[in-house]
Amino acid sequence: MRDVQLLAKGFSPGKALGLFAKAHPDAGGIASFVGKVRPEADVKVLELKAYPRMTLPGMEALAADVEARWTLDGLLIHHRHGVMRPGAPIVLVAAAARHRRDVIEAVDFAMDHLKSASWFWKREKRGDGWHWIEPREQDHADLSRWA
Amino acid sequence: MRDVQLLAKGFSPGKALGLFAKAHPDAGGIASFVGKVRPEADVKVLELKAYPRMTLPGMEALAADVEARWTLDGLLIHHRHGVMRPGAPIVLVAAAARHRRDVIEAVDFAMDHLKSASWFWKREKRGDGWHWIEPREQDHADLSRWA
Amino acid sequence: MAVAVVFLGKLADLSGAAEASLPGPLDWAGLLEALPPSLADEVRGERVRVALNGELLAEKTALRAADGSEIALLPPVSGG
Amino acid sequence: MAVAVVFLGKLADLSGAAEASLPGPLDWAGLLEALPPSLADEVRGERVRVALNGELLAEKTALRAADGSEIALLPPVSGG
Repeated sequence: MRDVQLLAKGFSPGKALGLFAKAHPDAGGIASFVGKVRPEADVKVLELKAYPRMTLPGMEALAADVEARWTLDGLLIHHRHGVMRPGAPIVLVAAAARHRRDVIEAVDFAMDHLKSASWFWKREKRGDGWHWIEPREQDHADLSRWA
Repeated sequence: MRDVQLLAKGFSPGKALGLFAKAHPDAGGIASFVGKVRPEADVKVLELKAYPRMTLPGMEALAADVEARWTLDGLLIHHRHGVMRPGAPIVLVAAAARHRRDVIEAVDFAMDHLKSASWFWKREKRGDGWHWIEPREQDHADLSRWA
Repeated sequence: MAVAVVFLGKLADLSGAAEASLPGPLDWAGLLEALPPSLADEVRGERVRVALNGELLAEKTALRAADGSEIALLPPVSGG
Repeated sequence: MAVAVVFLGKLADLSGAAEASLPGPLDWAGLLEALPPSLADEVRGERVRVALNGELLAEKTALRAADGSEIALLPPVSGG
């Protein structure tokens, strides 16, 4: 089962993960990653802009790529866009499968691609206004591990 | 915060993970793995024997090793022993930290070591009685990745 | 009918709006001419990619946008 | 007082019990003598490790178990 969602509003990763686990009672292993807005000294809110017409199809294509590389029973990718406060969940990725290594690697791969090769633009509101965030070198290095 | 438990009774990974997330509101990322008894055609129950006097200190030592290798805000390792039915949770590992790669690698490392280098002995009850499970070659291969 | 132009990321700041409507049909030269000079310079840069109706163009200068279509101007993504 | 011997994994099947109590003090030769021959053969094998009071012995033949101590006989683990 594939569950890919681009969300405009806040969501509960724990609830989504619970439903995902319930939907895959026969999977021997479930791996997950939850990413949240990190509380940083001067950051009031974070905004992720998406272009849903490309962002969502891009997430679907990523999911298809993950499913082609690993044998999974289920894959979930939920990603927020819009304005978020520190502590708010941004992304939940979960994979269910028979084998442990498949699910951990699938989540790792999906996160690396979401962080550096998906259609999101990020800006932060600090004391002195909005600032666009440039791509991080580390994210590109993470992505190149899979090439 | 380190939370290492050797559990004699059934537990809810979702509940434990929810409490772990609540305890680390400032972590940017939380990775987790849940391993359950896989439903297999002829397996009625699985038994994991522990020697708590060594099994629990071994789990604590593993947690300390993980914390030394990665910068984490929190680490959780819960592992069952005793008799379990198909579908029952065996293990939950979760890590919380500022950085995504730290938490995913920490969970990956902890699982590889729990699966092949921890003090558990496993047997299955099939139609024709109990059978002890020998170590899997794949588990040793997984472990050697970290050497 | 017209051509919708969607400005993503910081291009929206440079254009002063998230979207614009331009008379169609529109090719690459026509698009650059219709944009404010500073924005056109940015869009010309190799880091900005272009999509037509949700499909990324391999060669943005080959843009041919018919009436009713949507152009997206995509600066480097900063990640999810 | 006595020495407790804990049989882990399939060694418990071979011994017919999860634990035994043997008169102490006990060394390696004394332990092997006190076990049924088939179990002693297994325990002698290089795959079986020995712990004293929860501490793994680097060299199991150096076992010296005082009265009141606990010996654990550990076959290869099969993983969690």
